[in-house]
Amino acid sequence: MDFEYSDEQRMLKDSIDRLIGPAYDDLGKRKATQAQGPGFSEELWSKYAELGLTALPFSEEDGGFGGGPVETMVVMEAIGRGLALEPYLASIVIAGNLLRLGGTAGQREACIPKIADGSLRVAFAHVERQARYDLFDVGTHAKKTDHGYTIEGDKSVVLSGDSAQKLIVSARTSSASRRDHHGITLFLVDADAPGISRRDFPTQDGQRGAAISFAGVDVPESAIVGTLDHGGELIAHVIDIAIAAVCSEAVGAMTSLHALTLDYLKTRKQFGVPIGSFQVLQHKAVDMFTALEQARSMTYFAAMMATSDDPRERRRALSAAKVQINNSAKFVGETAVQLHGGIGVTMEYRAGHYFKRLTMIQSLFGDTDHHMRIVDHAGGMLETV
Amino acid sequence: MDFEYSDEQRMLKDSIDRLIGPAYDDLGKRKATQAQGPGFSEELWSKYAELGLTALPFSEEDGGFGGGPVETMVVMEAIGRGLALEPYLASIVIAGNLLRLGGTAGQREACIPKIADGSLRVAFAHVERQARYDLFDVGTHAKKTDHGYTIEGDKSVVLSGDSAQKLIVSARTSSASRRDHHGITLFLVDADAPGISRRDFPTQDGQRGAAISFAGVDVPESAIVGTLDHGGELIAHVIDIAIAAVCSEAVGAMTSLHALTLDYLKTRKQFGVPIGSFQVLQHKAVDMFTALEQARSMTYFAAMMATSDDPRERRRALSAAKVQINNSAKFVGETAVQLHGGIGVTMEYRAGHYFKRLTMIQSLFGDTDHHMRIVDHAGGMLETV
Amino acid sequence: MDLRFTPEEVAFRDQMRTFFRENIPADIRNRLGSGRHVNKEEWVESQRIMNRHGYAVPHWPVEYGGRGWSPIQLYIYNEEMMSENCPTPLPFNTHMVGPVIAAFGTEAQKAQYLPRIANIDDWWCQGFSEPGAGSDLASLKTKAVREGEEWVINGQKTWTTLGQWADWIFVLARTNPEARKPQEGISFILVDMKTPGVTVRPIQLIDGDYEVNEVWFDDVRVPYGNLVGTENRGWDCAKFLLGNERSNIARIGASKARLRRIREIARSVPAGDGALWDSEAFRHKVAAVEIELKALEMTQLRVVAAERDHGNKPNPASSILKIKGSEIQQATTELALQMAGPFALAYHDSNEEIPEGRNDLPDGFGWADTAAPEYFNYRKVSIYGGSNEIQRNIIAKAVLGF
Amino acid sequence: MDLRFTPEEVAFRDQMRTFFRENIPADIRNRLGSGRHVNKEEWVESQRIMNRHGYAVPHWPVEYGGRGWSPIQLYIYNEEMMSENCPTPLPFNTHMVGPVIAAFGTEAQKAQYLPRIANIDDWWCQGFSEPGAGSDLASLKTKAVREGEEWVINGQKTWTTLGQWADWIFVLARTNPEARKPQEGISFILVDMKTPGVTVRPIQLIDGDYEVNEVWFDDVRVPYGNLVGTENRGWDCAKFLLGNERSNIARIGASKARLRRIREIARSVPAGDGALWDSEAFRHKVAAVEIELKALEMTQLRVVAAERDHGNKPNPASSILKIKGSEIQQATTELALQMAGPFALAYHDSNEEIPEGRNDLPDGFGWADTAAPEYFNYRKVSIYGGSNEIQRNIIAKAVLGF
Repeated sequence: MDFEYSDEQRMLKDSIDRLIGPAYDDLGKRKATQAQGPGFSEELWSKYAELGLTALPFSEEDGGFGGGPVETMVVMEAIGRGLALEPYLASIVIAGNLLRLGGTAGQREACIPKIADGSLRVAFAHVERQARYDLFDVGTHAKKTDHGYTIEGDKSVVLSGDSAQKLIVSARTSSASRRDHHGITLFLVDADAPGISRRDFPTQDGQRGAAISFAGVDVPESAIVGTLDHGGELIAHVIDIAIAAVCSEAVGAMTSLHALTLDYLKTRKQFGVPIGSFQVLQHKAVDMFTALEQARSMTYFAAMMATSDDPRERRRALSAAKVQINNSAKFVGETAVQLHGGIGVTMEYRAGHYFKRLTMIQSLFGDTDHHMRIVDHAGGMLETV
Repeated sequence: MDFEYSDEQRMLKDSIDRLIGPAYDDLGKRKATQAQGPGFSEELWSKYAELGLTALPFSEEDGGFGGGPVETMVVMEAIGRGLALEPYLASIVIAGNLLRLGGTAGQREACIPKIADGSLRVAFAHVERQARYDLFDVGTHAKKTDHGYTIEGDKSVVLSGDSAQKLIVSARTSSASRRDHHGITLFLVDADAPGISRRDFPTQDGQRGAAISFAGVDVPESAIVGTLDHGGELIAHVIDIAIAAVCSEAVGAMTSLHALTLDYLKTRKQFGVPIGSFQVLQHKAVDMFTALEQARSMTYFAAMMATSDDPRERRRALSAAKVQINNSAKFVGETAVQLHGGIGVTMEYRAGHYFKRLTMIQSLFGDTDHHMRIVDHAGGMLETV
Repeated sequence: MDLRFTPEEVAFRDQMRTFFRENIPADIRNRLGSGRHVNKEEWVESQRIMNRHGYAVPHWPVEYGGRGWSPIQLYIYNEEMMSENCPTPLPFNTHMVGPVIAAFGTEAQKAQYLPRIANIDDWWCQGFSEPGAGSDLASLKTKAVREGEEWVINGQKTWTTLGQWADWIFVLARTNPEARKPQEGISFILVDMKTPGVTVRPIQLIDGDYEVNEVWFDDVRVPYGNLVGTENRGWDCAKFLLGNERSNIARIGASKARLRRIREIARSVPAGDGALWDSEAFRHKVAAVEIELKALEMTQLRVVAAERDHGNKPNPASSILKIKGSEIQQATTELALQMAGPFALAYHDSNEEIPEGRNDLPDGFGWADTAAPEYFNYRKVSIYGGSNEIQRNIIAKAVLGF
Repeated sequence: MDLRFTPEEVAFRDQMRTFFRENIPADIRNRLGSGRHVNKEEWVESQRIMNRHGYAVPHWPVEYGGRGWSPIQLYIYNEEMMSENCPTPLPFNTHMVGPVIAAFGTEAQKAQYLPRIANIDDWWCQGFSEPGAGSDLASLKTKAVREGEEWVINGQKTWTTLGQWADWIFVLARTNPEARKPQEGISFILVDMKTPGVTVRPIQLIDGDYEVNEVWFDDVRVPYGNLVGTENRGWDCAKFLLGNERSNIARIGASKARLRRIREIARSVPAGDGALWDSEAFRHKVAAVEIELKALEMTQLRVVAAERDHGNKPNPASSILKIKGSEIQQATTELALQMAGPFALAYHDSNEEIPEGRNDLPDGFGWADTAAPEYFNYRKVSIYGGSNEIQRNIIAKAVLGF
């Protein structure tokens, strides 16, 4: 057992910290970046690529770096700390891992070099209006045609789906029931293919998303990612990897938010003394620290389990991690705002931005009730690794 | 709307406070009282009778005082504050109201004067091993005979059932299902009737109870309390009255425990200052106060609704009250012990005794989950009075 | 002890409920009920309707438009108004500057200001808080110096709610820097926002909306007669005004309205085979908040009854209304946020007009739009008016005797 | 970074598990697992079995019987021991006085005491806390005055755990009342409980059992050579000893064992048509505690790994083990209490022998007997060894830099 980074991991961390750390220190510039182009810095994104971050999860044969969950953790923590706007989660962690695990040789050859050099971004068009957190609730369907498939359906809240050039879309190819985990297939399509329409929107945490409609979108057989009808397993695996990633992002955000709060408590004066001299506020800061460290521990567990070969064990572990992260993120976010007082609820100070991102992470890929149910059905946590 | 006691109620309160208030101030004497005879002070019980408390709920025609839930509240609060051991809840509130609401003229004539003068105590033998909190889960059955009924079954945790001279026992007289709310009948029997055996035990909070077996106990038709097969409604009504009563007892106990804790915080010194000078402990005391006042408010609501003619409204209100009381009692009890430190977990100081009683009240007549379910099934609290 | 409303009180409740339902336009109430903010015109419209019927300032002295209602009637009036999702009469007008002028002002001031305040002909805002002062009001630095028949005001206020819409501001300013105690030497002065030297900068809050402002005073000159009450005794006005804030601080009616909406919507939010409302876990969370709210409502009634019976000697239980009320308000926004689930993510500026066909919105759940902004915005309720930590300090001292 | 146990560590875990299962008598483990207390003889028997196999004091220096295990091995050993419901070797012997003598004692003291301590030939107890001192250890008043070759001790100790069974007590006593700081002038002295003038009074706790004691010293004379370490530097021994308490403070294995038992029993607790375990609300509460426990286990492993890699520079996360560990332990007892429901009410003295046929017990649920006493008793875990409030003060200062 070893909780320390390897030398390579530490070097990775240092260079990421140098890149992402200060990029969004200036909230005014961050706001300007949000308002233009794709809502993030394309310049910064190309630096991600220079550093190799966009190639991180892919195998070395495909031109990647063979990075695993720990390397993803390093990147996502930095993104969390830095309030970064780049679509690393959507394009690299989710779409990247879908392609890594399910992409055909042709798809990998066509996409990965471009993803790696930063010129191609892919989004995962999956969640639907009725699905809530059910990964297998897919009403969009793909009908077999002579040339391939025709996709029909509506996708809601596609993360970074506004500016991605390609989409991986989930559609039902068989099974009578809309919620069957069997019978789902993933397809790789150009985002500007005929029949696709997108409505963009900013997200509550300052990123971007889209609702995407597929109206008679024709794709060839070769567009299939993974195996026909077996997209469910692939989705589940990649969402587990994504959960580990947002756990890391949350830990990064909580780390910075806690530090910010400590700093505020120690410098802000009221009634003639630093407000951090009040025992009640100190204890709140301690409880934030406890919540943060518990979340950090569970994020290690998530990273460890995200590569598990046993899907049931993996699912239960990642669900448990998400529950812990949600609880910690809620407590740390709300308490930080409370301890800051008025300044904490303005957009002119970093605390509120961390709070908003931490809030949105709580519902990403399943809220606490959802994941409690999974842990419960899996028989609890006592006999886990 | 009026939250103040009437002059009569205030006089009642003053005399009860004088009687019960100081009776168990000395924990050593209290322990001695618990260890002998029926586990409470028979001398004090006869003073309850002199004050008219044992006649309180009965109608004036039956020789009682026609007291309602507010009068019961006054008595039970004093019992809660005073850590009193007398079986007022079991004998007067529960058995007394069963007789008041369901007793035949003959039963009332035979029992009420003796209950009123303190010479007769009645217990309600109802809860069974499998029933948990389900009021209508009655497996004990009463078979019709030529002379009346024969009762067969086992009752568990009969409050103050160890020394009561008479028992009111619930038994199934019809219906196929063990959990049907119809088909339950109540019978009044002598506790020493042939076929009855009792095993006494002290309870965790220093009172007494019994497990009682009924093996072929013959009773005449005239032993029926209430209406054949309709005991369920009577039980539900009286348990709602009992819930209001333990809410009041809990408020009494919390009031004293909070005062005790404040006193401790203000006088106990550590690191050279009263521990009450630490802001964290002050705020805990404030949160106790908040929990207590919320409980007090909800106890008024319980008292108001315990006489409601609408059983559904009554049930929902009393369940909601019990949820609030349980939450407050848990918080106030646990926090008081924590703030006291070591002394709080010893039997040599009053705080621990209040804590234990408050803990046991939380499971009396249904725990929080049980009552949440009732409130939920009734459609929540928004449209209540 | 009789814990039910009297028949007269029940009749009064029905009368209020009917009035609000029939007179305040449904589109205003729907907008507020859906967690959106009303704009200035709607707010003014609503208050003028109330004023026309004598319901804008019922708590004022009768000679200035008050109704002489009992505390219980005032409570019922307020709760029904919130429960029906009506914009409350602007508190800076009706609960702050109005009562202060009624109590401390000259007859001329009363005649000049009070009718316009009641009818919201002028929109008022509050100039109390300053940067760096937080809950420590007595440390204020804004100065007003008398020069002849004028005050010359310099300084900065912040957290000025809806100052961007205001015509007038009432300011606490230090008029005697030599006073022995920080609370002394402060005066309560009325300032027309159009006076040269007044600058307003709205601050964007984390819900994306603009609700508070910074206000600068740069050699702002107003007539000496804009002083209310005695010079250097402005603290008396401030204390009087802050004491008035208590009556509807728990906002029980507003929490009821939000819970009602959650109950209604959750039945049609898809989840698994059925609806979110099929989840016992979710329903129990809703019921748990409702139970706390019922207890708080009883607490509020105890306080109101004590006010009726004992006047100025308040029930100690009144001290918990702010803490518990804010916790419950926040809990209701958390439930709405959970209900919205993944669809809370999409952001719509709440100042934007909402299209008629809600299903046209990107996420497909129009009601989900306001879930996150409301949750974000409501973090303020445990901060403003003395944070809940400050409230606990006050209770520890004033009620528990520490 | 590799977060799994190595194959060697897994093998070691299996070895420990097998040892405890096969060597510690099942009746002792069952008794502890059912929430009952073991008696003195059972405790001694269990520790002597461990000692015979070299498992009583593996953390001691090798020359006195230690095993030279890594922090991870020690962690695994402890967790498996608790998870299998074995009585841990008496901490006053093996984690307190033993290590102090090994570190500060003379060679003669080591030879005289250490083997007997490891084999629990003498049962030791701790004489630190005093009435009125609480968490403020440095304010102690018990005095030891040197008279020739003897110490004469006067004073009172309290909260002395299991002092009623003890043969020896190690006492912190003030030996130089003139010292400048309260921590100075204190000495660490060993006292045979049979010495005239020692009086023990057991204190009944709210679980009904006797676990702590008051101990009076009335002109108690012991040899000067019973001093451990340097005269007036007893504070060094105390700090060293209290520093040793951290390793298994979270008691993760014990919480696991209790949760396992709840999962097992709840399936057969009748409720409604089925069993308590059918209630999602109850199951989710259990799972929620298990998730917190899993996080704490990972935290503990981080701390243990850091101890291995960085020795004395502890991971800041170690500071949360006591707070979180005690909260989780208490939560498990709350779940057991809820499970017992109405049947928790009946009281059985836990010192009484429990009849074989559990269904003969008055309430009909033998397992329910211990639910309330355990819940009551476990309130202590957030109080002893520095209350959780004190722990937060320490973290605020030492970790967060306030």
